[in-house]
Amino acid sequence: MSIIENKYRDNVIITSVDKFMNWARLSSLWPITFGIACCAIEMMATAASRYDQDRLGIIPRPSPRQADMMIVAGTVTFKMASRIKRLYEQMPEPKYVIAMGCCATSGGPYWQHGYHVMKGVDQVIPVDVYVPGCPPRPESLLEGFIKLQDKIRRETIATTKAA
Amino acid sequence: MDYFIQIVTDLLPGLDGLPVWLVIPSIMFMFGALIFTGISIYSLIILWFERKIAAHMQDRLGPMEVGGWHGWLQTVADAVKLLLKEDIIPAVADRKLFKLAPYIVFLAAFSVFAVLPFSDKIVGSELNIGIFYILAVSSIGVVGILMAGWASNNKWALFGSMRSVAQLVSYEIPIGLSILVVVMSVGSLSMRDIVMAQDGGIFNWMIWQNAPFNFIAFLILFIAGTAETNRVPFDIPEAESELVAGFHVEYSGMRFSIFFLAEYANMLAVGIIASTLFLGGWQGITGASSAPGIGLIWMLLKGFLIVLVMIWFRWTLPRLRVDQLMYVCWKVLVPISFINMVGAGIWIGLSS
Amino acid sequence: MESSEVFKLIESNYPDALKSTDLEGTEQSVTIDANSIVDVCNYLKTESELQFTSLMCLSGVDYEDKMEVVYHLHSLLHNHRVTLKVELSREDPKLPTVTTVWKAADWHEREAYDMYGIVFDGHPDLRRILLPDDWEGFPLRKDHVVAEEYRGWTIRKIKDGFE
Amino acid sequence: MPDLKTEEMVVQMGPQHPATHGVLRLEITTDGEIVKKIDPHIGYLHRCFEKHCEVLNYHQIIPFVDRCDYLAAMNNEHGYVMAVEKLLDIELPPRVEYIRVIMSELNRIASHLVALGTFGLDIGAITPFLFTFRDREKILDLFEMTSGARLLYNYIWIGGVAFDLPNGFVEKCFEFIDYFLPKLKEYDDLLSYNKIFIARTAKVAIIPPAVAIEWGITGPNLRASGVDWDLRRDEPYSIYDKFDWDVIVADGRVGVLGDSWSRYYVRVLEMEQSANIVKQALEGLPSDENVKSAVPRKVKTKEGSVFFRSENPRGELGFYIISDGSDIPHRLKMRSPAFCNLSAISDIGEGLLISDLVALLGSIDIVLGEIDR
Repeated sequence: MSIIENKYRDNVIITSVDKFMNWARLSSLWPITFGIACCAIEMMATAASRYDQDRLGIIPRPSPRQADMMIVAGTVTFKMASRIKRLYEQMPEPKYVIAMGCCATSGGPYWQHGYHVMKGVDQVIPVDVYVPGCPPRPESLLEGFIKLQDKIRRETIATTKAA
Repeated sequence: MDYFIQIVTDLLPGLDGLPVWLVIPSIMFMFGALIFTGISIYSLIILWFERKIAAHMQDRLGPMEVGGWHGWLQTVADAVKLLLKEDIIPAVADRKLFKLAPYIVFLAAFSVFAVLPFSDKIVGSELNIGIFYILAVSSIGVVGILMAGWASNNKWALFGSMRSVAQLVSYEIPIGLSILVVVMSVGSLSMRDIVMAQDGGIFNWMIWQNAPFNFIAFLILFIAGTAETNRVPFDIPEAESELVAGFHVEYSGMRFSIFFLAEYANMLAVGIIASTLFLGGWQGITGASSAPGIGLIWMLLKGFLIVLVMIWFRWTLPRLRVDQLMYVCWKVLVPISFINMVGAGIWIGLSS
Repeated sequence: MESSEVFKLIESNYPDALKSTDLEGTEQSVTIDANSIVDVCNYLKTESELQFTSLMCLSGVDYEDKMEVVYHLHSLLHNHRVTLKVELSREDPKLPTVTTVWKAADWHEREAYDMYGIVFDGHPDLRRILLPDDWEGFPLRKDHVVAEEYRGWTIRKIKDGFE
Repeated sequence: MPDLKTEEMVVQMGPQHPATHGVLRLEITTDGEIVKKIDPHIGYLHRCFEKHCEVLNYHQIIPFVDRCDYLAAMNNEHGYVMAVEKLLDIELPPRVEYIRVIMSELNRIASHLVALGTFGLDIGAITPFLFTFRDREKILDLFEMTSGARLLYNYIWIGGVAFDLPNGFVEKCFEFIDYFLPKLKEYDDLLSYNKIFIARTAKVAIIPPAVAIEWGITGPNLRASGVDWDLRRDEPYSIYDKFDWDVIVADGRVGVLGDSWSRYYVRVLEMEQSANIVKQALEGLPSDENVKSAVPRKVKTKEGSVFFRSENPRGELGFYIISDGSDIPHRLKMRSPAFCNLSAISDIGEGLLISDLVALLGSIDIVLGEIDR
């Protein structure tokens, strides 16, 4: 993670700092403009007027360097997998991944006979939130954002036992 | 500056005992810090404003959740988040240049504010060649952008910075020529003199003088100013759909936010310069007010108004192509502003 | 012009090229010898009363005992269409390219190569188009067996405990 | 400077690039900003559609057909289903035909709206994108009413449709058309006749008719080059011959024939015609009939093959089905329009500026799902 993680024990100041930092992170999740397949259209619909993800402070950025999360919106093929990994590696910490749709979650309808379809993007990059659906409705994606925000809310910079 | 020094010394009487060489720089530093804070706060406000305006133009609501009322803390959250992000320097980048570039860009944008007269009294430095200083200092930003593009070692960034340099260098010429029109009619390079020459209400503003030459000069300054700040329809250095993010494609976190800050500072600078030169500066519609602070409010109001028009452009217009951009500058704006300047000169010569 | 009339024209002009005609089935077609396909296509395209200027579709087909390449031609001017077939051996499917006749054949032929391994002699750039360059096998062949993994990623089944 | 050394630069555009509309990669060799050579790489979304067709039965293929061209799922279903019906010799109830045409044409409008919006986005205009999506949502509402899905419907079945039109659909559809037609004026004002937009797209990336035919370019892109050809009129399928409408052919009114602007504007005018067809179909809609009366329980095709084309929003969508008499196709080849349209890009794109290449790519309106299948 970034600069100050895992250096301090848990205490009152740390929890307040946590709260503030997490608030900033969860309030401004910028996804990378990156649609792969059908779900990308619903992702665009989420950004458009009716669903308006900007309400939650989510605006797409074209460059991975300036993005906080990646919405894997569509079927991940083997040809694409290494590119997705590379894009993920280009993003700065802390970074989050939403696997949008069944294809990105598990291969979806292409699970059985799709010889060129990766059965779940979690084989290449770690996923934070899975949004089911084929394709998920924009409401589902918004719910996915809210779930991700809940997850970020529980983060802490304090030393964890594992570290 | 003198006014500011006086205020500070009044507030802190203990300063009298200290040597002058210590007091003056520290007060200067305080003024600089004040301007920096001001620009930061302004950027946060205007960014939120831009997102709201854009959203309402597009039949949506824009930020609504963060901070409660209409998402007013949205940009604060964005800024804090950007500061907390990992700072990536690509392995193949030229590290020194890569680190230095955003600061140069910001420095250029920031230095301009030193001579901008926010009101009768509030001005960093009353240079007698103020407008000339602005032209000179603001071109330093080009170097920063070129450095950013080159040091990133990314082809899109290089494209972006090349475009940007061509654009910024070209558009300084129509800006210079249209500023000259004002300088000719006032007969001074000092910002203060220029504002004072527009004393006495809206009809004495520079934009209405020397009909129609000053008005044309204002339009040219505004168009070229939009180009200087890389805003749509002249945002080809960033050109989201062509060059991904242009010269700052490899920048993340804080360094990216500095570029952002510089862009919005530049916008405000253009707004304030245009309103100083043409729209009466700190003077209100009915003329200057003697009450303190009123001048500042007028100035910011006018500056914001121009920034808002730029925002309006951004969300309405498509962007030009790189060759068309150069065409607009060299074959349209430069000739017109040149003829305009000569015409204004003759007009002033005849009418004096 | 009806397909049968076109077949007659081909037969009279290229008696050696024509191997068989099928007028009975759901779709009338003619089978051409692999070596003369370019000549026949050139003739069909340039002959003023035929003018098959557009290649609608070029598909590879695998029967268990033979391979086939099917050309669907269409004339915008006369609004008529014709189906040509070329039979190939499964062991060494090889035929001359028609990219010299229609540029549109370029990607179609690459696709047929990618999926069936049909080699088009004289194609300017015959390499895989849909699958990655280092992919093994031709997936649409009937006897194709999907490999276990590609570059270390499992293709068929995913995740331990999944079955 | 006679001995100044210059080098050509190879730029990778994509697979993640805002202008490539998905996961297309263009390997561009540039001299400064001028494109010298384009090498398109596709297949990043190859989802093995044709393999699935060889293991699934005819009914089960429909959802996969949806996912090929996800912007025009109804049109794809319609094309596929008609191809299968040709193998089956099914007599359809007239109401089914009317419903199918209404759905296809509404989907054509929806697809063109996305094309226009994203094209605007490529040129740098952000607001038109949101406007077109706003109006597209209204069509999706209609689809949701009938099929329950927003994007991939699985609505048109072999021999019928999945559900009859719900109560109130006809009124809502009329309402939509009354709402939509004036909006076209809004797009014209905001984008089509914007001076900068015209400067960016007119006389840019011209596709002459001969080149278009040579590369197999079809649909609005072909009509933008001035070729008067529309399958709905020239090879009438379904009940398109019952309606009174015009085939839109570009006239190069602000630039020349076959430029990016023509390709854009053909779509704007086509939406008007589609709305026109929908209106007529709604007026002529036969009253209640069982829309599933002709749906076969088990698809038993005759042995043989069929090649059937229909007019997709992107061009001619062809299905080549070889049947061996079982309920699973022996081979199904999809002739996807965008595949052929995109293949021409290396020919047309040479010598353009990078910005013009973006305009070209946006104006031919590709959907990677059906290119890679």
